[in-house]
Amino acid sequence: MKFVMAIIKPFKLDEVRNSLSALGVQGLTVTEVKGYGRQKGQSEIYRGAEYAVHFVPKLKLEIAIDSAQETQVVEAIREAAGTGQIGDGKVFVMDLQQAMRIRTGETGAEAL
Amino acid sequence: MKFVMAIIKPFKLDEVRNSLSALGVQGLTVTEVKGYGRQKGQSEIYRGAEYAVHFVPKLKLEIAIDSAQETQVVEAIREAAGTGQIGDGKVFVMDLQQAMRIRTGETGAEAL
Amino acid sequence: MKFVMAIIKPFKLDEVRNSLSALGVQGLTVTEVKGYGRQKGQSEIYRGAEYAVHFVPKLKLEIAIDSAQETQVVEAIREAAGTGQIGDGKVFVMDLQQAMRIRTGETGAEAL
Amino acid sequence: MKYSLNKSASVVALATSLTLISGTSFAQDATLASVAKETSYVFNTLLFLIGGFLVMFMAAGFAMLEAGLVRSKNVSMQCLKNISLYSIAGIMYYWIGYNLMYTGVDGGVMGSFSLFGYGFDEVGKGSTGSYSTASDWFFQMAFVAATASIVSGTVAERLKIWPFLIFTVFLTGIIYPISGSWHWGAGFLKEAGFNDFAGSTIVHSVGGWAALVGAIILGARKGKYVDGRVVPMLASNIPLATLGTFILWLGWFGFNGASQLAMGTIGDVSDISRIFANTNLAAAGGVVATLVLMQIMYGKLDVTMALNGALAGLVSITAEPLTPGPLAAILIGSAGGVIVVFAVPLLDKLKIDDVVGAIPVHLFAGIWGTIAVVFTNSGATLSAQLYGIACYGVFTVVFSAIVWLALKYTIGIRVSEEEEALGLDRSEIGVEAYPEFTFGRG
Amino acid sequence: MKYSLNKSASVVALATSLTLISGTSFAQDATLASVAKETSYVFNTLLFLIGGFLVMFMAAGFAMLEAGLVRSKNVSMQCLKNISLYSIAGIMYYWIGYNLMYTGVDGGVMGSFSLFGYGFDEVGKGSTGSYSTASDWFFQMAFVAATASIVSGTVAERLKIWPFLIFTVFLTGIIYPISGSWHWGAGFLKEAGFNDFAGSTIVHSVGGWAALVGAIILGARKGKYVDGRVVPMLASNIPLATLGTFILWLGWFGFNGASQLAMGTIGDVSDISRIFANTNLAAAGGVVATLVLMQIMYGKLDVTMALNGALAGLVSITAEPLTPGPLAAILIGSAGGVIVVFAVPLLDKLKIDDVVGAIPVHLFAGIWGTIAVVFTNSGATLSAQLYGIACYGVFTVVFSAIVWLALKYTIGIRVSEEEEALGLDRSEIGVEAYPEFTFGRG
Amino acid sequence: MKYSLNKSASVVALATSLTLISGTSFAQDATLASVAKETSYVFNTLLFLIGGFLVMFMAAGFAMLEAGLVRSKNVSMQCLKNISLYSIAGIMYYWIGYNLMYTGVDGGVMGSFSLFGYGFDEVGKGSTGSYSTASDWFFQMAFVAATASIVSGTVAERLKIWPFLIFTVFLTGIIYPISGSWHWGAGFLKEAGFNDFAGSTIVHSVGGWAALVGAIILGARKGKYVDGRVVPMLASNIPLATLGTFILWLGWFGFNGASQLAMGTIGDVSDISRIFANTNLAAAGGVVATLVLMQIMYGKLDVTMALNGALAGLVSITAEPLTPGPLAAILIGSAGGVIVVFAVPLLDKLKIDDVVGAIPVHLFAGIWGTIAVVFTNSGATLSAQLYGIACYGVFTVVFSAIVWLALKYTIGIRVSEEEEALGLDRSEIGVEAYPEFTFGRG
Ligand SMILES: Nc1ncnc2c1ncn2[C@@H]1O[C@H](COP(=O)(O)OP(=O)(O)O)[C@@H](O)[C@H]1O
Ligand SMILES: Nc1ncnc2c1ncn2[C@@H]1O[C@H](COP(=O)(O)OP(=O)(O)O)[C@@H](O)[C@H]1O
Ligand SMILES: Nc1ncnc2c1ncn2[C@@H]1O[C@H](COP(=O)(O)OP(=O)(O)O)[C@@H](O)[C@H]1O
Repeated sequence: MKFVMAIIKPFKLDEVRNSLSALGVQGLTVTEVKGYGRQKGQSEIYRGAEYAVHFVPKLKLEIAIDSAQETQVVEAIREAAGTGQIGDGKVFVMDLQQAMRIRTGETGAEAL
Repeated sequence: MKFVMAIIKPFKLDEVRNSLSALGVQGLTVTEVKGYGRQKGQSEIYRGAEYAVHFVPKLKLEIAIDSAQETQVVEAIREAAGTGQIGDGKVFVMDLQQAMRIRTGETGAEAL
Repeated sequence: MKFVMAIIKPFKLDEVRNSLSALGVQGLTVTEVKGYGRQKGQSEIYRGAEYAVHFVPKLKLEIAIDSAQETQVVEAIREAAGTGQIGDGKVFVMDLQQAMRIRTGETGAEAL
Repeated sequence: MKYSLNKSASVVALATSLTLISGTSFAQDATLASVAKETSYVFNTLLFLIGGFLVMFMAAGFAMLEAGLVRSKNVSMQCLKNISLYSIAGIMYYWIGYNLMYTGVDGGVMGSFSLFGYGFDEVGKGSTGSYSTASDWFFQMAFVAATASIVSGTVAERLKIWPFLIFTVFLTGIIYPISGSWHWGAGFLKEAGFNDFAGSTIVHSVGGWAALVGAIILGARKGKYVDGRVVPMLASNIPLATLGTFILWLGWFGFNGASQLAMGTIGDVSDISRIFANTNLAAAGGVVATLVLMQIMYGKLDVTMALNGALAGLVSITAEPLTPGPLAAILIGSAGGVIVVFAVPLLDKLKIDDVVGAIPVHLFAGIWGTIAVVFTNSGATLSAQLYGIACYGVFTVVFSAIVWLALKYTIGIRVSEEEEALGLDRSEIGVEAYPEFTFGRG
Repeated sequence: MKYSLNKSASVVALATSLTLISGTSFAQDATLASVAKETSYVFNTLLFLIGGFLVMFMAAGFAMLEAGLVRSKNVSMQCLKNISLYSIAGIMYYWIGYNLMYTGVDGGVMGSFSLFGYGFDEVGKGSTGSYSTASDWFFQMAFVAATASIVSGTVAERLKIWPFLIFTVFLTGIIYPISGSWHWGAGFLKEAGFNDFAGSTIVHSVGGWAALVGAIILGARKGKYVDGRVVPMLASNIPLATLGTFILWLGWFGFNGASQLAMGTIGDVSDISRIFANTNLAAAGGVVATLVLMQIMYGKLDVTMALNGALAGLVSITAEPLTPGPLAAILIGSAGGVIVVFAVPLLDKLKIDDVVGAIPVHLFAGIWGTIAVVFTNSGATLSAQLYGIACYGVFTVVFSAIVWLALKYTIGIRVSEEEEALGLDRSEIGVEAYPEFTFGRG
Repeated sequence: MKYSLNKSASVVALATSLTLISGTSFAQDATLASVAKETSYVFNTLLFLIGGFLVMFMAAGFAMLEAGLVRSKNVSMQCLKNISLYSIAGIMYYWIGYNLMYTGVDGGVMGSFSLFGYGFDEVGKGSTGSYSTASDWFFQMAFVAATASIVSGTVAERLKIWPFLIFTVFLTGIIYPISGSWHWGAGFLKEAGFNDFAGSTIVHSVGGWAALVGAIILGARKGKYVDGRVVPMLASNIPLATLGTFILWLGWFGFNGASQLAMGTIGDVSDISRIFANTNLAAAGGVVATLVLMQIMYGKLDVTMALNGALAGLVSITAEPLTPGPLAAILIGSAGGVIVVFAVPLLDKLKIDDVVGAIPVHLFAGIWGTIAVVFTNSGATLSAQLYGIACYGVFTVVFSAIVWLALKYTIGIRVSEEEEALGLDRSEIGVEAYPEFTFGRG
């Protein structure tokens, strides 16, 4: 199995979720994060003092999938999350050795 | 070493933490997340408009352990976090190549 | 490629970010977490009742890097995040199989 | 009034009686009369001052209500809009508004236009009337601001700051004063027999109409209505909205009570007391009505609807808080609550995006309250009420449409889609309301 | 009172004197007397109106205090309960309460029962008494609501909404009015020489008793007491609780001050001034006492205790805010603060789960304040005070136990464990208070 | 005053006239005079009571403003400091302050020193003066607290709680009362012709000077100024800060209006009305000035600056809210807004870390307002104003420097670096303000 991690722009969440469920992905986990990268936050002024915003709000999606789905899933995320603008985010894929559904104790692909 | 990631119901945190320390697990890291899965959020009404809640509050636990402990740990989580209800969550296991304690620079299992 | 995960004390964020960019790290993702470990939270009193704080606020940094950079990066984090005090945190390293930049579709090291 | 008559009557009685026995009647009369006059002058002025600071505080109520009902990324903007509009209202109403509304209307359609033409009584000397000029100005000024606050809530989360402030200039300096003159300035609607004691129409409907026009011209928030579905955009801070509602409720005692305009006699102060009690009961009726109705219709209560219900009850009783008995007050207010429960989803069906529910509360309940006058006030006629409602509606809709459209086609009124998604706090004013509570969110 | 006597005395003096020289004495007397009477009527009524809106605003204070002290998942519920109870209190007190409390008690145990029997003075005419009927009703009504607010705080985070509202109906429509009639309605406790100037017992203890009984019947929140340990459930919003406390402090000037019931003479208005000063000093004493004691006992300050200390100081002085000197007022209030510091943990030991500390603040400090009357008011006797405290305690405990139990065994009063864990905002009303600040939490 | 003369004049007229025809003149005179005197006594006292509760509520305003402008990890501390300082101020001002300020100053530099020496009028009897002693005390007490609130905002986020409370004891018990006596206590500055109607200097500058000295001795927050750059530390809760500002604005009507000190005549109540209107217009001017200036200078608005602008406008008009015409009031207030926009960054350049902007608002605008008196009040001279400003500045700087330094070198005033990083809520009082909103943050 694979563990896919995607960093996306927050307002893209619903689109990504929809296209993933279209692929039959049954579940995923979302975390609010702040991202540092090429996309710099606009520089702000607060009470007359200018300051640079280094971190930009992002959402991190974590999706455990069957290895077979890897390319489809990565591709689906790219399409749904892409705006062509800097700061669209990344997709990372790691190897997932084991998965278990707590409720049933099922393991492997059935657990996803 | 192994990197265990568990998605659980928020109110189960203390039980899980206790049974893990019982196994000698020295540390873990908790993140608030929102989960999408078979368990759907109840549909709510706000100012007369109905809407579906897709995401359910969950906690994500990350635990770096010695490979030897894997089965115990996974089992302990399953027991402590399980309610038999849909939405109990998942346990994912990945391979952990390296670990280091920042304070001392110790690496490997000593760092955990 | 490698996926480096560091748990650090919150007020160390800027120092770590600076020394990483000094190494040419182009991006990273930060998550607010709560940590359980050797460092226990001080015990507090609320309305006359004492209670132990089990979890301590931490930040989790996730950095995808080229394998070549691993030692430098880990070392840089250790130096920047270390205070010598208990609770400084950990660095974990996992194998990263694939990375993609959503905006461009670039994969591998170019995506980082 | 009756009572002051009685009083002067007795003074006269005294005068005459004394005349019979001495040449001192004048001094005598003068003394008693002056004591009585001075006392009632102080009471009347004090009424305006107390009423004025209570209504002024409503600006805080609107600010909190709106800040609580918008999403966190637009909260700073809502705070800024509210403190700015209150400030602009005060300056505009001094600059031209008060004169337009109150000087030399005599049955016409507007008062005299003169910049800074309005002056207060000289230091140490009061007015020759029965209250201080400045106290009246202060009280009336606080009403203008309320009108503008109503607008800011409806058009929240997508309207740029400067166009809003410019609209506020026109609303508080021209639209409200001119239309206000028709009734309170003793203009043609006064002569037509229109009745609006404290402003269900003059203040609340006018604000509501301006808000409605703004909402239509501006369009709904992005993502609010997607393929026929209404996507709720949740209030970010319920206790803040609750606080705002309570503050408005408090301020309403000044709003309605001090609209009696005199407190120097047993009759006046007792009428003010009736108004206080009725105002409170109407709001209570509005709340209870929404509770019951929400339970019946949806099987669940909704705190934001209960808050709107309280305000709708208050708006409903505002056109006539004096003549209803307690039970009538409860019923009039309850009807306001019912209006809210039905009107909020209705507006969504029409894709009119009213962020805080100001249109049901201020416009619809305001119309209802103005009509309801005829049930308890024998002096009011349905025709005159409808005529008045229509005049205010047409004028405000036309005039504010002109201003909104002029702004739209010149400097533009709406932020870009990205800015809207990012939130007005960061795109327009660069200060997030809760930078630490919304870690990781735009 | 003394002063009004003096005044009418002098009026009489004048009358007589004039009688000697003319037939105009009647007119003369009537005139002067009427000016004086009218003036004091306006002052008295104004006192009720100002006091009334200040006490009304306490509803916002309770709402903010409770919303700030509960966990975020129960905040919307607390807001909804507070605005609903205030509304219900007003309607019930009009519907049956006021009559039960004030009409035809004459030394008995309750007034007359009549639906909607209570009417205000006719429009334009005041009452024949020394103040407007409606102003008195408005002021008294605001007190009832306070009693219900006390209960809502203690039983927060686990009580269903409808049973609470039904309990409120009984508390505000029957329990409070009947017991209130015993003293303020000139019932048997008045005759027994019981003294409670502004309601340490009549308002605060009654609310506290009802809360205590509710807390016991309802049981503690799940997870509050685990194997002998007290698990703190932290306040979600400290500034909100602080705001609530300040608002209550403000409202208390109306609560105690306007309980003088008259402002038309030098004596009355000066007494009101004493009351204002004493009320403020007692609250200050309560705060300082908790600060010092917390530092000594725990080596750390606790803002929630300081807030409770302020309120306990206010409750303590409420039974007799007039007769104490400033120093006595500080001491009486400080004792209230001391009570809080010891009583809060004590209740936890007894596993009585009082979410906001309302029982120490309103019940215990209320009893203390009622007893403390004897130190400064020579007219009060310890026996009469204890007798009164006991009567109110027994009646309220029995009556509210009946209502709570009746509700428990019919529609049920407590939410399910899951619902409690999920939070009442989502389980009972479906609107989270801070949907964006508590990402990922129930 | 003019008016009360007129009145007594007419009373005398009556007396004489009646003397001609009967022996009843005394009774007659006494009666009319007593009615008139009693009425104005009640009005004057009522003014102090209303003004007093409005100014008292400013304590809540400061608490919310500061709680909103600090970072969330220091919010509980700010709440605790504010409710504590208000309590201490009341007790200290009763204990020694009032006497130091108002009794037996006669042209000197301080009043009499006597513990608990201050007593209120006996129960039932008023004072022999023209208002109740306790009402005056209550009103004056509320001013003292404002002075201390100013300090707490500037030195937030790094000052320990106990040193702050001890400083408050000195500020409210000694520094403010002594310096206050120079002008309001009829001390030497009164004789020197210094004019400060409601306290731009006596209250606001004094608080501002004490804050400035504190900020310098304490040093900036860690990380605020790094290698020449100013690192913004964002306000944690903008609506709370906005609410605080509105509450202060409301309270200011009592602050300035009741400083007229009398309401019993047409002249006095009309002057109070002028003051209300001017106070509101000055605040409005302050807001609008900051809006325009921020847009011009930074191309972006900043809500926190607009809030400071409102307060600066209020402080600016406080030294003379009566004599300016409306336009002058707007301009005086606007200048206050301008001061804020320039002074806030200036202080940062000087590395003086004023967390809430209290120094620009209260000190700088306070000085400006005191000077501006000469533009509209012919009785004031620039020399006398500057002399007064200097006296207050020197005294407050020296005296508070002594206290701050004494505290610094004894118990210490600043928390450790770690504690500062962790936040004062957890390090000093162990209660987080928003434990659930800042998951994972210190
Ligand atoms: N090397 C990295 N490791 C972890 N996260 C990264 C890395 N590089 C970028 N990110 C995440 O991806 C987000 C977008 O990256 P950025 O460089 O801003 O734009 P783009 O993805 O278009 O190149 C960043 O905000 C950060 O959260
Ligand atoms: N494929 C997946 N990848 C990542 N997280 C998942 C995945 N499937 C489920 N989850 C997480 O586990 C939680 C519980 O899963 P769910 O399907 O709702 O119930 P159950 O675990 O009983 O099947 C989800 O809310 C989500 O956070
Ligand atoms: N085995 C582990 N798995 C995951 N996270 C851990 C583990 N051990 C510690 N941590 C994280 O590292 C943080 C610091 O660890 P701690 O034991 O408190 O101090 P130190 O790192 O100095 O030994 C913890 O708060 C926790 O977030």
